Amino acid sequence: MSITFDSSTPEGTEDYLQVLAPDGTRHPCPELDHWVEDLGIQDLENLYIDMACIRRLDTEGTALQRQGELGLWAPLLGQEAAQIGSGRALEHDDFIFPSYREHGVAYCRGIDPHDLLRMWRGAAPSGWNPYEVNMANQQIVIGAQTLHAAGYAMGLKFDGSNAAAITYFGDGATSQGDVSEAMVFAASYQAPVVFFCQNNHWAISEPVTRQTAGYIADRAKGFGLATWRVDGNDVIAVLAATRAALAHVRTGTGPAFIEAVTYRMGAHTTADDPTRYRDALELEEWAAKDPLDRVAAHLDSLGADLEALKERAQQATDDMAAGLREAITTMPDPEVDDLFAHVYSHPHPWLEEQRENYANYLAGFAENAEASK
Amino acid sequence: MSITFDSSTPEGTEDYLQVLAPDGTRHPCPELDHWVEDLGIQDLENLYIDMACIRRLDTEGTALQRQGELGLWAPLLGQEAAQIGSGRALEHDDFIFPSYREHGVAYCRGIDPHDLLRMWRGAAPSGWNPYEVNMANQQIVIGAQTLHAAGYAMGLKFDGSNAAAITYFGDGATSQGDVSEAMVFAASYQAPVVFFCQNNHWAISEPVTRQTAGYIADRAKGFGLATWRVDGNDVIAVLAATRAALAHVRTGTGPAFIEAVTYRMGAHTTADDPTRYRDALELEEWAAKDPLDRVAAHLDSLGADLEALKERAQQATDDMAAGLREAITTMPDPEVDDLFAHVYSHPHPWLEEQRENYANYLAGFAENAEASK
Amino acid sequence: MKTLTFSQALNTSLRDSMEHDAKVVLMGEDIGKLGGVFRITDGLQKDFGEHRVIDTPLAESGIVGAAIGLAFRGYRPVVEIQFDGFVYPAFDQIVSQLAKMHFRSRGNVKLPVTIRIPFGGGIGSPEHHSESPEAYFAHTAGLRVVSPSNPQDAYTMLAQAIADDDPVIFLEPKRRYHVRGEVDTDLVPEPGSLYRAKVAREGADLTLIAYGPLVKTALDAADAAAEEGIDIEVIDLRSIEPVDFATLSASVRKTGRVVITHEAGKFAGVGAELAASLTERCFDHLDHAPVRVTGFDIPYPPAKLENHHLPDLDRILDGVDRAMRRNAPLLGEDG
Amino acid sequence: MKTLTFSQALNTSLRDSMEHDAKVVLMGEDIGKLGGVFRITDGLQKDFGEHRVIDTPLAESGIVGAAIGLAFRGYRPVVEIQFDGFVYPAFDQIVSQLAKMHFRSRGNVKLPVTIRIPFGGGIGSPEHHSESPEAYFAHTAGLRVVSPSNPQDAYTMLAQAIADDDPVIFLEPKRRYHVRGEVDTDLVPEPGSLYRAKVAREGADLTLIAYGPLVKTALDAADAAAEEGIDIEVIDLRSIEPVDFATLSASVRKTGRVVITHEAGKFAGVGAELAASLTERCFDHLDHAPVRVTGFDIPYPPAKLENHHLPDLDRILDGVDRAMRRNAPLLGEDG
Ligand SMILES: Cc1ncc(C[n+]2csc(CCOP(=O)(O)OP(=O)(O)O)c2C)c(N)n1
Ligand SMILES: Cc1ncc(C[n+]2csc(CCOP(=O)(O)OP(=O)(O)O)c2C)c(N)n1
Ligand SMILES: [Mg+2]
Ligand SMILES: [Mg+2]
Repeated sequence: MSITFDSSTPEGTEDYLQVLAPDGTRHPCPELDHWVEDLGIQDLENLYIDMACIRRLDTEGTALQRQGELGLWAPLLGQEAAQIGSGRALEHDDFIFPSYREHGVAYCRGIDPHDLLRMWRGAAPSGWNPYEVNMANQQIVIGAQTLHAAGYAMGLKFDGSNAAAITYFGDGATSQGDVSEAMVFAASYQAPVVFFCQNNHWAISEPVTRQTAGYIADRAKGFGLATWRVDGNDVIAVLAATRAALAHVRTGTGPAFIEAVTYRMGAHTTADDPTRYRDALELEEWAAKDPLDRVAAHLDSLGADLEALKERAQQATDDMAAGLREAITTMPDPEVDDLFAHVYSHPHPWLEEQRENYANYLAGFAENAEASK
Repeated sequence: MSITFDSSTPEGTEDYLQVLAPDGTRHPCPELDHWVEDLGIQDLENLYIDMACIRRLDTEGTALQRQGELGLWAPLLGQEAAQIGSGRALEHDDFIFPSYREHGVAYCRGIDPHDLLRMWRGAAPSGWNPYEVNMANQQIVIGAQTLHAAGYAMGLKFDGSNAAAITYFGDGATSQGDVSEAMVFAASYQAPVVFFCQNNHWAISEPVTRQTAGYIADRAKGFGLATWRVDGNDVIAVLAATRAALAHVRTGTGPAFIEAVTYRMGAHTTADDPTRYRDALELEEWAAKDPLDRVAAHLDSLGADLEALKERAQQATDDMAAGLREAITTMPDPEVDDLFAHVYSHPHPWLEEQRENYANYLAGFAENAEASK
Repeated sequence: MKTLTFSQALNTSLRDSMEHDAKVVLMGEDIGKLGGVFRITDGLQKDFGEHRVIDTPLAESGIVGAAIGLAFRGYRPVVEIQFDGFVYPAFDQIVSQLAKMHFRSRGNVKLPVTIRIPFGGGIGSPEHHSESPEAYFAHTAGLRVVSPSNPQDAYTMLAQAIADDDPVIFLEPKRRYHVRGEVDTDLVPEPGSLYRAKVAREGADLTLIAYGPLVKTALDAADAAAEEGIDIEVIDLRSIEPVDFATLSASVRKTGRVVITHEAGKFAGVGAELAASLTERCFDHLDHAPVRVTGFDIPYPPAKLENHHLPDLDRILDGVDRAMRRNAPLLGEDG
Repeated sequence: MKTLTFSQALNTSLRDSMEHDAKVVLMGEDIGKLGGVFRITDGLQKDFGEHRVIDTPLAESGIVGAAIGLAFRGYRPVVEIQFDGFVYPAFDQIVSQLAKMHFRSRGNVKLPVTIRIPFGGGIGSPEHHSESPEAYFAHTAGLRVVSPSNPQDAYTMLAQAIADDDPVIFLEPKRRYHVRGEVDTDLVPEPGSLYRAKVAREGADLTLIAYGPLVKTALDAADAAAEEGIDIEVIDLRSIEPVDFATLSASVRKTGRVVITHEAGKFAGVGAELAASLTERCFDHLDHAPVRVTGFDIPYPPAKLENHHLPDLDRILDGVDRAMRRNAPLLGEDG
């Protein structure tokens, strides 16, 4: 079943593509509508539940950090539509190169809670096995992963694969030379890669205007990429644009770029205090553009059973929270041997020596402690 | 006196601004004409002589390398209009950050032949004192100097100076992250800097299409720079565009970018063999667009005394050549102490030790040689 | 004399340098309103304005490259790299430009750029936030590299680094930012003292060399050793490049034994140079090969393992035992 | 057995690896039609196509970053960096990504990327074309670093580096590209032999350690010393990371004297590690501190001065004299 929509002129739309207004009215968007024709109420409900789940995931992550269970957490609050809309547009074979904030995209990949939290707990350098979920581990060095995506996509092209690569990064990242070089490489080889920029308006304390005077999307155009600038708080628009971009790159005629205009409602990380640098008013403004509320309002207008939906959401998010808690309480501490285990893929004689010497040192320590009892 | 021109439609102009067609006819160019209204026959003759001089400089450089007097030379043949047109647009206080190929710009700065050749001879790491001529030493690391120009221009802005910075680089350089970052910085602080890209179609053996599918100028637009794409073999167009760009950046409203579309007629350097990778036909095509010929043809059509001009040119270029030869024959070899002299600006105890020990070593050597006589 | 934390000492030093010289400008990510993620520049943008305390785009090569340009123009930029692990995108600008410009220009262009880098581990951070990159810079001719270990040095050495006409890599031991100490801001340091090592504790039996974050650990280890009757001389290196070999050699000639400690990996680290140079300079005085107690040669490990990676009091004492050729029951480092 | 130049050996090795494994791809600037500025990839694009021999945009971080992505996808990229001095823009991708990915992914992601770098001086080039950056990479955990010194090793070691599942920095002594030698392309190397040092000349009096371009110089020095009655054992290090300490220590325990030579600057160079480690491992066997004969700690000088900068036969012999505690009339290195 496809959904019909209000054909009145969109109100207050900015210079980006939007399908669902903040108040939940759906309006025509010739560039995008085609890509979400198939969406039924059920699908919208699922997107809503997805977003509710990752919002809960985020709340739990922040809480776990406060309780000392995690060393750090990077909140995604406010960016649910950007992450679910794009994450749900991907095929299983598409390969993701994320930054550190894409817990929502990881959720779309069905990544296990243990694996999600391991790195944030400080228990391991990363979580999941990238090849099991077609998603690379988190990237902390700003922009570095975009080049990996470009290279991976070159490989896809050489292989004649129909899959695509997608890489996530922020507005701040667009200043890094690596991101520009990634666009150069992707364009030069017409590699099937989607550059997905979550413009959440802030790079820690710096507003996006420090990185660029114009639109980020225009920069990508200058590099010859097919470009979409969308309302990043509109899950339907993001889903549509990502599908469109993926379809484009699969034709083999070149890479694509999406600027999802959204907002980081929380702190940069749990170590950050945003009251030092930004205005409460700005937050209020963006709270009015909440990604979940507008889907709920839209579903309401379509006559969906909101109460049932919210119950389902409650159940799903509670399950999610329970899973996370369980993961944390059962997560073993790393072994000393993990220090040395994966530095190289095959033995390295004097690193082996360091490992053995340190083991002996620890053993001597234990003996001493024993002896002095 | 200002010059009137043929107002017929330009023929065969590409997607760039042109004032003087290859056959020497001048046609209207609303974007540029204003900037060269003041140019009289005398000025055109001077530009011609400038170009002849740097062409000769280039011929001599290549010859000196062949004769073993220079270790290497990077020819500028074909790029005379781009370098003279831009170089002559600069004010004395404007500061230049060049690459390694801008002998023509150095010539505009009146740099002494000794200083021009020192580096290429392998006698010193560089030639001139940048502060005497407001031009940094050659830059070999592709693109690195563009950031220096951006930073220098930030300083100009902080100082409230009316001067500008200009930086030269090639088409290949546009792929380097540093060049993108330089545009980001310049735009972010609205720094008075002109990015002058000589698109000579080749980065050693790689055609410009390896670096970008579209126009280089469009990339700069994406970064928010005021942009001109000009016929780089048309000295009037280059002069006009550079004047326009300089005027723009002096308003303090942001940086500018010029793509001068030209061609590297010679080898990348004297160590290169371009027949391995490019077509003789391409060369012929570009030979027909020679920067000097068109000025001569234009002057001819204006009734200038071409013979006298060519005589003046001969004299000037012969003087130039004699100066270069004299410089080479009188250039002293560097001293051993130069190894250590400028590593730091003030003493560094154990480097001093290395210097002394090496001096003793050499002295011992000399003694030994003496003793064994 | 004031009692200041290490970070307050840095902040005060920046402020004083900026007041003293209008050409001093600060550049970095989040150093403005936020005052930097470690608050070292707290309040400075408010007081000096956006042109003196410059929030930059998120691009480290850009930051250092632009700082070079500003220095060309006569400024004295002090760059903050947010964390040690984020200095590598700027490596080319540092190694091929900043370090070489004075030599390239035959002394005509001075680049008095100070690059402040909060470095080292011990704060429970994820990857790239706990690196010790000093060997890369120390191996690069044209750079000077220093690291203070206490609030007074933080204050004085930063002012000296900024006033120096050469580029200086200024490594701040981030896990010591909260340490408090007496700081005399009126102290007029001797010229050249930035590059002198300090005997932080005199001793006769063994020379223990540390810098930055491990000076405190080294002093603690010396106290513990004293209880066992070993009299350790602790040297705070302060300057990694140039190393003050005169002070080091004098100590080693006296004690005949050396232990060197740093957080960075061992292989081709600064400790290798100290060990090799001191062996060259003092071979006939050495009773034992110099012993290195360092981080392992691994990428910086996750937070829950960092205490194993970082040299601590016990590992340093183990190194001391080996250097004393005691029949040490603990054998930690590879020999 | 064929007689090949060093560069032909590399070219043949690349060709054989590409034939052997379809996942091997070459990437770099000007490596296609031009065959690279040193012609190491000559003819390969013609024979294997543009998707196996990939001319890249002019951006080294991009090249290495894209190679990492290709390796993620199962490729085995062999990157050419045009000259040593142009590897620094890729430093972040090498040090923070390539070196750490296996550790970061807990062994799940292998990045079998080989980075070929023509390195070292002696060819009369301008700035940035004669650097010896090996210490930076050797100090970086997660990388392996090797350098062949002769055509046979060039052939064999390159094939082994490409076949290795870890990232390998492959340093080619560019001034030896024209050296000719016998090459057995059918030789099946022992597993692990890539990381073994080679005793290039046996001797009893002193161990002389070199790698890459200076192995030949070291052998010449040993011949010259033999005439003076000094019997030098020359060791070709071959692998800089890991170092084959077993072979080195055995030699030093035998001779009691060590001279180490490289073109790179001395301070915190690879020689420092070799000297420090060998002192640790063989202290009681040493008759003299290890002596280092290296480039000076300066930016690479202009061509007309490079012969002073580069260790040559005489400077190595001077080092030998000092290690032998002869009353050497020549005193070249700082002690
Ligand atoms: C190369 C590098 N420099 C600096 C940092 C420190 N840092 C971490 S996140 C961040 C801001 C990133 O902003 P943006 O790209 O907009 O992503 P967001 O955090 O908003 O998702 C900075 C400066 C880093 N991780 N890597
Ligand atoms: C960072 C860096 N990488 C590689 C090189 C080697 N190199 C020297 S010139 C050149 C091509 C430059 O092309 P372009 O920017 O178009 O300038 P042109 O030589 O055409 O003037 C290359 C690859 C270099 N000098 N610096
Ligand atoms: Mg952001
Ligand atoms: Mg070019």
